Amino acid sequence: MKTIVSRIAWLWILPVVLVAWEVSTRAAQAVYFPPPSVILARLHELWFSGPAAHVFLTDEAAHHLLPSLGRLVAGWAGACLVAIAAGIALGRSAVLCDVFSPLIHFFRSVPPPLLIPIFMTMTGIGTPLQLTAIVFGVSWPVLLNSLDGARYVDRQYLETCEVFGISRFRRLTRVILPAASPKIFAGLRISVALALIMMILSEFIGSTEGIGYRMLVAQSELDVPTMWTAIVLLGILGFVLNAAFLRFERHVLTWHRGARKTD
Amino acid sequence: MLEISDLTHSYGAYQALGGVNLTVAEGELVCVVGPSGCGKSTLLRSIGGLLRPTGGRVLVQGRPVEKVPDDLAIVFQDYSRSLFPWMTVADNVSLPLRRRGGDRRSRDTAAMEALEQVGLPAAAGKYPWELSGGMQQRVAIARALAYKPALMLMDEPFGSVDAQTREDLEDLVLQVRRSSGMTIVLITHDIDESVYVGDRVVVLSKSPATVVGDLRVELPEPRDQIATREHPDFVHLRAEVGRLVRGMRSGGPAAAETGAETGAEAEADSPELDPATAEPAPVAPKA
Amino acid sequence: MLEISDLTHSYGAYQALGGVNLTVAEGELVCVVGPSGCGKSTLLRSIGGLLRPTGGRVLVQGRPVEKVPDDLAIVFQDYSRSLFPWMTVADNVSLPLRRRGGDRRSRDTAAMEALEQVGLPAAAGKYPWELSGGMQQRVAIARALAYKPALMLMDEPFGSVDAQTREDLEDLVLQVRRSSGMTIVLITHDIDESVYVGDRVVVLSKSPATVVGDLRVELPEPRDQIATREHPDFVHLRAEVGRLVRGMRSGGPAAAETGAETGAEAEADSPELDPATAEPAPVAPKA
Amino acid sequence: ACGSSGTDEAKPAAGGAGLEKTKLNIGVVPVPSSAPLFIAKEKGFFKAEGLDITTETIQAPQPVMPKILNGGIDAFLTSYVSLITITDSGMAKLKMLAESQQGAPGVNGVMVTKDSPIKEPKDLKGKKIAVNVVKALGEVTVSAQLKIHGLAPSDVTFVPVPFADQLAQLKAGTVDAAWLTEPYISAAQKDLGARLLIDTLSGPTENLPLDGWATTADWVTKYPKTAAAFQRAIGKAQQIAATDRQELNKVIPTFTQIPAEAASTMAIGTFSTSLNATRIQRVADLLSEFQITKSKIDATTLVAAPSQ
Amino acid sequence: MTNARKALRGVLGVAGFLLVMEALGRTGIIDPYLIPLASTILTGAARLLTNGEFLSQVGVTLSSCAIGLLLAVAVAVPLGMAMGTVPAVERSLRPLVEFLRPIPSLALLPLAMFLFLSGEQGKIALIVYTSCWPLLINTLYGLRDVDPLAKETLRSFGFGSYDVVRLVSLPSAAPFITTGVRIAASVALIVAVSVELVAGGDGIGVFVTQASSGNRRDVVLAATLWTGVIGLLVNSLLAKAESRLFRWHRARAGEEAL
Ligand SMILES: Nc1ncnc2c1ncn2[C@@H]1O[C@H](COP(=O)(O)OP(=O)(O)OP(=O)(O)O)[C@@H](O)[C@H]1O
Ligand SMILES: Nc1ncnc2c1ncn2[C@@H]1O[C@H](COP(=O)(O)OP(=O)(O)OP(=O)(O)O)[C@@H](O)[C@H]1O
Ligand SMILES: [Mg+2]
Ligand SMILES: [Mg+2]
Repeated sequence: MKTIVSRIAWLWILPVVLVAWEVSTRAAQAVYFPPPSVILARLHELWFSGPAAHVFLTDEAAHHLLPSLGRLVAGWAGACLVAIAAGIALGRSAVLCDVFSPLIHFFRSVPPPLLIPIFMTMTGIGTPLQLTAIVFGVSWPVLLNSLDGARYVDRQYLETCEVFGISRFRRLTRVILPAASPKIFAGLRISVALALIMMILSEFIGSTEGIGYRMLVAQSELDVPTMWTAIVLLGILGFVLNAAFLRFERHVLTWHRGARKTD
Repeated sequence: MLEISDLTHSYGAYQALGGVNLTVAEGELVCVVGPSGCGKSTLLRSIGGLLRPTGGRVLVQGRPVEKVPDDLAIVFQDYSRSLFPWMTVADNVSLPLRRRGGDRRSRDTAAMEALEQVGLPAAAGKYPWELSGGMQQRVAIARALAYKPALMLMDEPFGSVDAQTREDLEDLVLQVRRSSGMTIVLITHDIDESVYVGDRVVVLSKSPATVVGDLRVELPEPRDQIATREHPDFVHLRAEVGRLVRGMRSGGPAAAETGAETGAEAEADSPELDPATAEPAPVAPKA
Repeated sequence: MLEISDLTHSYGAYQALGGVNLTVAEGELVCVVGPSGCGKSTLLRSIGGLLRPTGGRVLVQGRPVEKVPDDLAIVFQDYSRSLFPWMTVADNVSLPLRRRGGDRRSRDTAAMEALEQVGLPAAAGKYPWELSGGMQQRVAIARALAYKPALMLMDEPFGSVDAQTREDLEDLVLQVRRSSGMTIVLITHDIDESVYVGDRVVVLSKSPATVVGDLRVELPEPRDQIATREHPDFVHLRAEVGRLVRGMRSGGPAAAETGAETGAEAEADSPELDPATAEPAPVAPKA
Repeated sequence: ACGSSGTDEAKPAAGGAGLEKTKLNIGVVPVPSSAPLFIAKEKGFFKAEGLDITTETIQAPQPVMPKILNGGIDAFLTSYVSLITITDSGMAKLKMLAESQQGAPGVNGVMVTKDSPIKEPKDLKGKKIAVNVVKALGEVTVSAQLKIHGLAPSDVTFVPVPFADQLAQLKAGTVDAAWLTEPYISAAQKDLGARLLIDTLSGPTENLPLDGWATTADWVTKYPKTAAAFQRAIGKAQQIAATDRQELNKVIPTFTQIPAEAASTMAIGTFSTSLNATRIQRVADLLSEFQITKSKIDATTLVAAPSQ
Repeated sequence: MTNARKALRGVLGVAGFLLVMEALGRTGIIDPYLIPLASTILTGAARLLTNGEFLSQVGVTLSSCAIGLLLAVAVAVPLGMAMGTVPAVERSLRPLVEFLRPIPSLALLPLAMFLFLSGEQGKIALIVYTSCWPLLINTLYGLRDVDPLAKETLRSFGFGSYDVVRLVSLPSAAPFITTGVRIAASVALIVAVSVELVAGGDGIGVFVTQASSGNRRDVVLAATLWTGVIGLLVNSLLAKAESRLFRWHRARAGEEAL
């Protein structure tokens, strides 16, 4: 009980920001910046005023929100698996790393909006395209962090492995992966928010549904409050996903917090 | 088991090993002593295949060391960095045992046994960072012992434990050696210890290190903390080793030639000599 | 200078310190000995304000330790982790001197001086990871010495150096103490060392640690590696400390009451006693 | 020409007197419709009016609305569809200063590949049609054409794909048809042998006004003389563009990356020299018919009457 | 010497990739109309080098990126330090940070354009906004990974928390932070180009807009290639600086092991 109260207390910044936002938008009177009360009202009307049987989701939400979320989760998970595996392989093999790093640094600097049409010619329209785009966009920070993490494993850990003839596989799973995990988790934490961004971006081109598509329509109709509901929705999603992620991380990195005496 | 000939190693411009020659027979326990920073750990790493020496040869079981030889264990000097903080103590000890085959159950039993031997049965479920320095060091020893290697390299393995635990661990090493017949190279700073546990004591000069003394220890077996240390040969040998080490430090090993007497530590420093002209001390006549 | 009363500390459910009482006068050098894992480092961290003990009080210069007391230096047991790998040895040593004010030049001179004292003038420009274990330990000592604190806490500061260097460092500590009057608490596993350098030797029981012995060392000053160690009081004291430590380890401290004799290590283990019922040993009558 | 609201006329124009504002930043889109502005610039028409013009490349007015509202951009090229949707959204009151292109055959159309099974418009039922932007000209004009063939907008799926990528998508088969404009139509014919399935500027959408130079109503009120000067300069250039294809061929490659050869062969709409509210009303009506705007916008409010 | 070998391997990797793409195109496995032949794109890219217009647009994008990245480092690293060392700051700001992070910069474009008169400033603001996050997160995680004994060492000498942060936490977390900088650098480039694509102004994105309006897909791809190459060059510069600065980090880690 007490922990719940203290947890909520830590959210003090949200009401403060909301009030400041409300006041400043009301003062500025700029059409582009509706006050949060208007946005929240629209958010409710647009997405959450559905029947109780549908967990209050409107048809609009079911049509646009759920597919987006599905792709988000699948794309993120896929990207993380691919990127961690590739990052560790490259981090542990100087040859592979030298051979592939120019290509990696090349591709991660190309703006996804320029590449999505090219993906589209291969995947067609729809979920495969969005998944590809999410995987592509999300992989880089995870890949880079895993690569660096796997590359700079304390030498003595590796020497210990060699001395005791620990097999390559165990070395990877029991030593290199945990040793790199603080850095990998940094990459994953970045990637959670990035996945949301890529989810939106991927729905800007060659898509006919999803939050991004809804945002695109709102943009071309200049339906400002709806544009803002999408932004707020993303923020809320980011907040929730991050909280879930931190729980998972706490669980996996218990040793690290103990060894590093953090919190 | 182990043949080292003309082994040299330089870190950049700095020469740490200046031509080390050493042979260790199967089942022997050789102690290496020498001044701080002389190159003992470097020598150990070369034997363990963790360092490619810049010159000379190391043969383990007749094969030149290119990579880490099979069936080897090392207790690192920097033990705290060689335990994995993400695993419990028991997992740290049992991890290498996969190599030995056997199921999980038998590995766990072997790990527990080794932890009991070093006096840490209660620490099995803890993480290394929850242990004191000496306890961590003992975990590192337990890991190496549980592994039962053919060749064990120990770099100051008892440096962080109290006197009594140290004696127990010395006896433990002797007992394990007796029962499994493993070959052991043990680096130590404690001259008494080197004489007590070693079949031979090898003395290195300051760096570039060379072997300046190689004394055979012929003390009655099995050794015993009380009886052995009271044995006149023990007292004589430790004085001799002390003199060799000391000689190295302040110059040449010439002083080692002066007769042995009890209380080596009480002896005055040997006169300053140019190490370049000094001859390596001969193997002690006692051998 | 230092007053510790009823100090307890628990790591979660595990109680490491079980009510430690200890007073150290200004300028005193107190050695703390005790079995591995008994809580010596924990005690040191509590004095240093790095750990908030779960019970009891620590006063340094009359003030309760809330944060790190002023004018303090610690030589950590895990010296290799306490040196900063991104700085040269000289920078590592001179870094704390920034707190003392003074210009760069004078800091560098002080750092070089300290490095010379520990025999490492040549290592000044190297990085810590280019040094051997013993050399790193000496750098950590040099750093603390250069800082010239009012209170110095040393956790097994000589564990990784050879016998001769160890003696030199012991003498160095004694000499610095004499010339600057600093108060020193030194943890060691070497009973001889505790008696040689200490004004008092405090013996801790196994954890939960309490003080089971507090012996005043009244050996002639200045101490001398040869003469002091041959002094009959030295031999007597080290046997006494040995017995206290040993008694702790195998159960209660009762064995400490049996008369002192030379060659304490040669003594048989005291009979197993329940530590819970055992009384702490009284302060040695010699004091 | 059509009358405009009284406020626009409030300040009597003292002919030739000093302008309220001489430095103008114009948002241009790199398409043929911007040509008159560059002609005017090149021929010194702006300078003659005392205007100093800078240009900034934009894609569409929607994303740069804040800049338009805060004065970062004075006037900009916009399609009528955007003009009307923006007005409908209530975000800003915009006014057309001058018209640019008006629809002509072959300028916009739905294309399919050479061997596509779609032979006539009604085959589009259930198909995916690529449009550059959703809820805009493409959707409206295609819907108007489909209506003739008995199809509702919901019978097809409009997929947003940038023009430049539509040809590749068409070839890859990821879309069944593409609503294209020039120069892409010519390119599709040349590269893919694509067929023009529907000319979307014919029949109900014939001669539909496409785009023009717009600004905010406030701006017109604040700078009436400047607005007039801009209109005069652009008007002259429109005249040239309307009559001299050679000039267009010359100027288009200078501000777009359309190669000179393509510029001279592609279809271009007509450049009208007047603002006609009745014509514009057709666009507004279409938009409201296909529910792209919520309300029916009165076209007369969208026009800033050109002054002499 | 090892550098030369590294570069050689990199060149081999790139050459291999190009050859495969070329072969796939030539054999018709990939329709060259959908993805033009590698050789076509390369020639196009080479031709762009003599295009003064393109070069000046590249200059614009690069300078916005550089300014944006510098500002982002100046904002995110100290903020990360504050959040990483004072738990109350971290817990308080976390909800806000986590709310803001997933908002795409493009969605905030109107806000940026509204707040900043010049398009250039708005673009830089968005670059700062977006590239802050990887920097912030990597800084936070880097601080968590600092050896507590190193911090205690400094504390034991009586240094205050500010000095501990400056003298120990920052240098130990530096390798983490530079990974963040490298991620942020490419993020900055991506944001710059994306904003230019949508909002216009000047820069590579605008050049791409112009090219695609002229149906010059070859030019678009060539410009795309150049953005990638620029990212690659920036990364190798940063990597070089990193290996210079953090020799100690590599020395401790078995970099060339395995
Ligand atoms: N961070 C920690 N978490 C949990 N338990 C700990 C922690 N640190 C120390 N301990 C426990 O507290 C006890 C005392 O530890 P401490 O490090 O003080 O021992 P010590 O006397 O210094 O031993 P040594 O001579 O081996 O260094 C040990 O049993 C250890 O397991
Ligand atoms: N990585 C390195 N780079 C450069 N020099 C090194 C490196 N490692 C060791 N040295 C140098 O080589 C010499 C021998 O080091 P080594 O660690 O072998 O000594 P040691 O005999 O084990 O000493 P100790 O008893 O203090 O552990 C030392 O002078 C040290 O400075
Ligand atoms: Mg060593
Ligand atoms: Mg300790």
